[in-house]
Amino acid sequence: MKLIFGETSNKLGKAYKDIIGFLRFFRGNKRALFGLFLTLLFILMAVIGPYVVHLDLTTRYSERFQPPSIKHILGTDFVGRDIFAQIVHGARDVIAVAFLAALFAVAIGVVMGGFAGFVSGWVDMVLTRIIDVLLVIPSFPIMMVFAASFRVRDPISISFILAIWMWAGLARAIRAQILSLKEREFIEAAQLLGLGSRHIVLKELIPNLMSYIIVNFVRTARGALTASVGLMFLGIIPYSPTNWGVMMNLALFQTGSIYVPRGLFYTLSPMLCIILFQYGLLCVASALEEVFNPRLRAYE
Amino acid sequence: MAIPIITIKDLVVEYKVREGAIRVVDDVSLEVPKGRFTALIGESGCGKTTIVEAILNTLPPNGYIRKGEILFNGKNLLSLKEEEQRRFRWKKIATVFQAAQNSLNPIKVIGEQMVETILDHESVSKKEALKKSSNLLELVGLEPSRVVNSYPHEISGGMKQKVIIATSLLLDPEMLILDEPTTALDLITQFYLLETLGKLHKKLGITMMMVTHDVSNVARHADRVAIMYAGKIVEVGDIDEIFYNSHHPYTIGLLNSIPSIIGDLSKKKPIPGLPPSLLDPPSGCRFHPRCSYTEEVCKNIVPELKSIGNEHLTACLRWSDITTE
Amino acid sequence: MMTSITKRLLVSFVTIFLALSITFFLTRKMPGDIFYTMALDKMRTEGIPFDVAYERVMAIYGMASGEPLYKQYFAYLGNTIRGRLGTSIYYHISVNKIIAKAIPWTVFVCSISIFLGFIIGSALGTVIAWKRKTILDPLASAYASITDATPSYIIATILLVIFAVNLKWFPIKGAYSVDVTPGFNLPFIWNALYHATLPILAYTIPGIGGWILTMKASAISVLGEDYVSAAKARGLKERRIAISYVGRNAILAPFTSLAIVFGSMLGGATLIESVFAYPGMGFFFGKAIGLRDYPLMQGLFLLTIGGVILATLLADFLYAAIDPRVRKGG
Amino acid sequence: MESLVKLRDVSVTFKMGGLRKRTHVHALSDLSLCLFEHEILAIVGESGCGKSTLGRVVLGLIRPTSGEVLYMDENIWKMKWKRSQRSHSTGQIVHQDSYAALNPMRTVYQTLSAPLIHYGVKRGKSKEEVCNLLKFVGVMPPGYFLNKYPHHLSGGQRQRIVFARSIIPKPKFIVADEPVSMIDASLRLSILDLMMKLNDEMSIAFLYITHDLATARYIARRGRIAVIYLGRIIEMGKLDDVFQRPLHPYFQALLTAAPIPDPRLARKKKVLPLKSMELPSAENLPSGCSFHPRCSYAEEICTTERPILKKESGDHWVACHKVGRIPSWNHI
Repeated sequence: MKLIFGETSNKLGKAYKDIIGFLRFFRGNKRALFGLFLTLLFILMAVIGPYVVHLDLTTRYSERFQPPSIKHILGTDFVGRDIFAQIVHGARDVIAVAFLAALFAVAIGVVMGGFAGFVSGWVDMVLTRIIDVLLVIPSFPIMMVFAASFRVRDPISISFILAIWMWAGLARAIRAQILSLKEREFIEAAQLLGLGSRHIVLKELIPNLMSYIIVNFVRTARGALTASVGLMFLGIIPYSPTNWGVMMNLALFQTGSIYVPRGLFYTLSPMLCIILFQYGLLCVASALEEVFNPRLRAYE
Repeated sequence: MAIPIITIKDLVVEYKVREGAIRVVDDVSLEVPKGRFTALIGESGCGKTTIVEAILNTLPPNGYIRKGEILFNGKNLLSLKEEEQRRFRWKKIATVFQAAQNSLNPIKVIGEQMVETILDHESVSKKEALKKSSNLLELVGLEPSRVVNSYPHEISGGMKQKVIIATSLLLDPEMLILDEPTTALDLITQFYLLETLGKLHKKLGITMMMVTHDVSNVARHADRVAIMYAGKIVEVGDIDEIFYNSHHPYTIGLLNSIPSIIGDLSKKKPIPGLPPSLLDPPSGCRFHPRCSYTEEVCKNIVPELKSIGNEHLTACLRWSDITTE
Repeated sequence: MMTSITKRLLVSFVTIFLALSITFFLTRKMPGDIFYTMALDKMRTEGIPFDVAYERVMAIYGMASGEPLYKQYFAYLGNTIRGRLGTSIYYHISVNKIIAKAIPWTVFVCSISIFLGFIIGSALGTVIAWKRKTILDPLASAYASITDATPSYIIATILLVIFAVNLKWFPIKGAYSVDVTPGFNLPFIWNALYHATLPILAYTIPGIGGWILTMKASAISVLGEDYVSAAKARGLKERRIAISYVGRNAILAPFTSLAIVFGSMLGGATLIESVFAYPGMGFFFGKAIGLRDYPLMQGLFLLTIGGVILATLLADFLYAAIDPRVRKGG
Repeated sequence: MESLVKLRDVSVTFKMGGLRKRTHVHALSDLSLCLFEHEILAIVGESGCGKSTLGRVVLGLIRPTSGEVLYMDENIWKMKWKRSQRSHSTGQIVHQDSYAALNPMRTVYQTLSAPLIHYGVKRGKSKEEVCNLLKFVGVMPPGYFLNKYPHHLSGGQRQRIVFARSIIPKPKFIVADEPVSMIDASLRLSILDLMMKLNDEMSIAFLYITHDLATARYIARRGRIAVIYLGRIIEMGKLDDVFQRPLHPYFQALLTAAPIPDPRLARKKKVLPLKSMELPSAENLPSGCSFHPRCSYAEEICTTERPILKKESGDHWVACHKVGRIPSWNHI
């Protein structure tokens, strides 16, 4: 009993140490800290924002294109609705799609790539061929086709559509990683010790891939964000009026808000949000890469 | 004793790392005699390569010289300006590196790389430069016609190493520094390479300094040896002195731990313990935790490298009690 | 030598074939049939029953409605092999013609942007890697990460809002004005460049950032190579080391990805061309999908997929051509 | 003596798929060898001679292109049960690079406890057992090292951990592929001593693969040596016999070229009986005796007929047409 307890506390201790080390790294890195702050800010906005900020979609034509004020922090749009409320409510869909799509894509990519790399033989050949074919099809147009075909209305199906065209690159990379890991001598030693595939996959391979997967998760989320907003922007998926991409579509193609100087806030607000959130994710991703790079950790 | 070509005085080199400063070379003084073949021997991480980098001013970005001076023919190298520094390199001292296998540009033919080395230092015509390159390739035993127009990947490792040696002689340098020149080479290639170097030393009278971890490699050609341990020079002397009349327990232990293809094996034994971390070196004599002669004083007093006659210097408080068998 | 090339070509053809098949079935599964709308129109204008109108519309476009999907598929394959891409449903002209008109614009804009971006970006990247401690490094890194964080279509929109709408320096849409005659004459080329400026900028601005990062990383890894420190030890002149040791080796990898970037650009131009209403392939791609114009869609897919594959092949041979290790090695 | 592993006429050919041409590399050719229980057999050769491939064939990690690999007189490539079940009780491997041989993400305790538990140690006792094991291989004090990661350890310590891991299944033999070439000179002997201790106390046979004649002589002083040239054994026998009286010109050349840590001996005149320092490519082996293009004594027969490995005296085997007719090697 004592020993079991000792072991768990060891594990807790290790986790604690890892987290502290992680935070210490962020503290010393201003850019990473800023990125983390931005990312958390937007996630917070997406999660609790809609409960705090009331969204009123009634048209008040007389109040159109008002400049920012206390009542309307970012002013009003072409039919007099509050822009800030739209941004806050739009954040949820945009961020949910980005993270779900990344989740799906990474899950499919890791399973497919891992399978191809670990099993090898004809399974590998077939999977690699599929991946190659997917990679030559231009992804954005095919996403447009998909989005237009399935009349998507909810974040989950959009994320799924994006994920279907985003996993291939990751799968190829994971396969390559596994193939190179398999060549490593500690895997050979584990095989000779007869520790079995379960041990090799769970205890030897996955821990060595984890950092790679996490970094790629953030990367894929960024790609999904760009792609999903792009689809909205082109007006292919008209699924929610407050989505940032739809706001941009309305501003640019539908209402001519960009031609009205007072409409600038409506045009720029969603774009600025996307840039800031993307920048936050970018900083977090590069910080993670540094944290996980064993060469940088060697001196610990 | 011969005139020194290089004199190192009280050299301290540090590396900045996360934990602070590591003193990789700690208060080292050394004379490299002109016209002779000196070997600097030490295990990995003892600071021997750092000394070479300090001489050539090629320390990595986090390394710096804290103190001391390095004289080349009496001239302080540390005060050279950048352009002087560049002109000095290869013209006065040429180097054959540890990882010489990769020290040729993979996308240029060998002749071009040799020629441009001459052209960047001397105002001669391309034709003359090429002629000189061919002559030197021949001198080290290569067929110039075969090598000059080859890319580095097209010739074998041993040939590449010979090309590097030929390249090192292009500007008739006064001195050649060889940093582990035979690492990763096969036994037979290694033998021929060392023979080539030994012949060049005899024929051209060029000063050689070979840095290595392997005592066996220098036994045939070197005539003077410096032994380094944990950032300090512990013993210097002519080769037979060091091998047969050493007065330092580390030297003796090191020689005893090298197996050989002939002779008695039963006396061979490893040095107990591990080399110390330079982040936190032992007090007093750095070898004391592994030394079988350790007394209380060894823990407190840092032994100085002092002459014990016969151009033999040793850094051991108890040197008079210690002899090779 | 021959066998590996033929093998590569074979694999490429199989890949094109598979990719085309996938896109064929996907596009045919799209709901929102354009024929339905057209038939409704015909019914109203000609006063005929809907079924008859539908049949006639289908007949006009050579798509007998009764024909099963697989027959359409084989017909499509057959036509494609013969180079006939069909007739656009919306524009009523052959897809070949539309593509032939659209390609030059996309290639024009993309090639200028890629070369501008590559030359500026890789030069900056090398300089930053070579001279570590200058103000240029943080500036260029900040520039690169901000442009990386900004999706290209947002850059395009911002450029449009600032330079076309507000400052009115550049036109808002189109590839050339109506008052110039297309052809090889100076006013036309000048006009085309004038129209292309903003699209080119929209590609080049993030492109430079990307190449800076790629080239910087590549050059830093080359700087760590032994042959660079050996060159320094040989006392070679700084300029020589920077250009023919670091630069030439560092550019190998990025240079070959140039072709691949070009290939993928053909497929990714939709958003930017739509923002500027620039009549290139991406613009028509967006239109075709929005209007469910299958023949046009298929034609454009064929072209971009072919482009990507061709670019990849080109990249391999390019690599073999510029790197002696690949050229002569096994 | 019982034979543990027997190779019969084993050949291994690798297909190398270049971008432009396909080549066949002959790593091993018709090689026969026997590893006996409890012995130390040193395999010596230059890089690229196939010695590492030999080690992997012996372990059953590479399937020979032709020939048989027998464990206790049973062909392993015809056995029914899975390799994982087969190998644990027989052979283990120790690599040259101890850093690559250990999972960088796992601590010393994790690395050692997993196989211990797999081989029947109770979870509760694993810590104690790991400590015992560390003590046995000379990593002291064990408690201090349990939670260290590989990058915290020195090369010698890591190599000891690798040996600790390899003895957990109580193997009959260990293939040690250049285990000390990355270890500091003053510590090399301690690792070799550890191997000899494992040989003595646990009766583990060793196949010691190296290019370093001196360490081979040190560890196999009571054992045997086999010299490999381009995938073939050219000389084999009791270590002392072979070192005292080398018969093959190639091995004579190797012995002459080997550096000696004794200046007076090292300075003696040395001439290698070689015509060329270049090793022929394993893709295109010379006809007849594959050493003939470099051999100073080669004659007509050497270029046409391949010499077979013949017993010269006692347990001393050589593959050379001119044995006895070339000068005997003079021990400096």
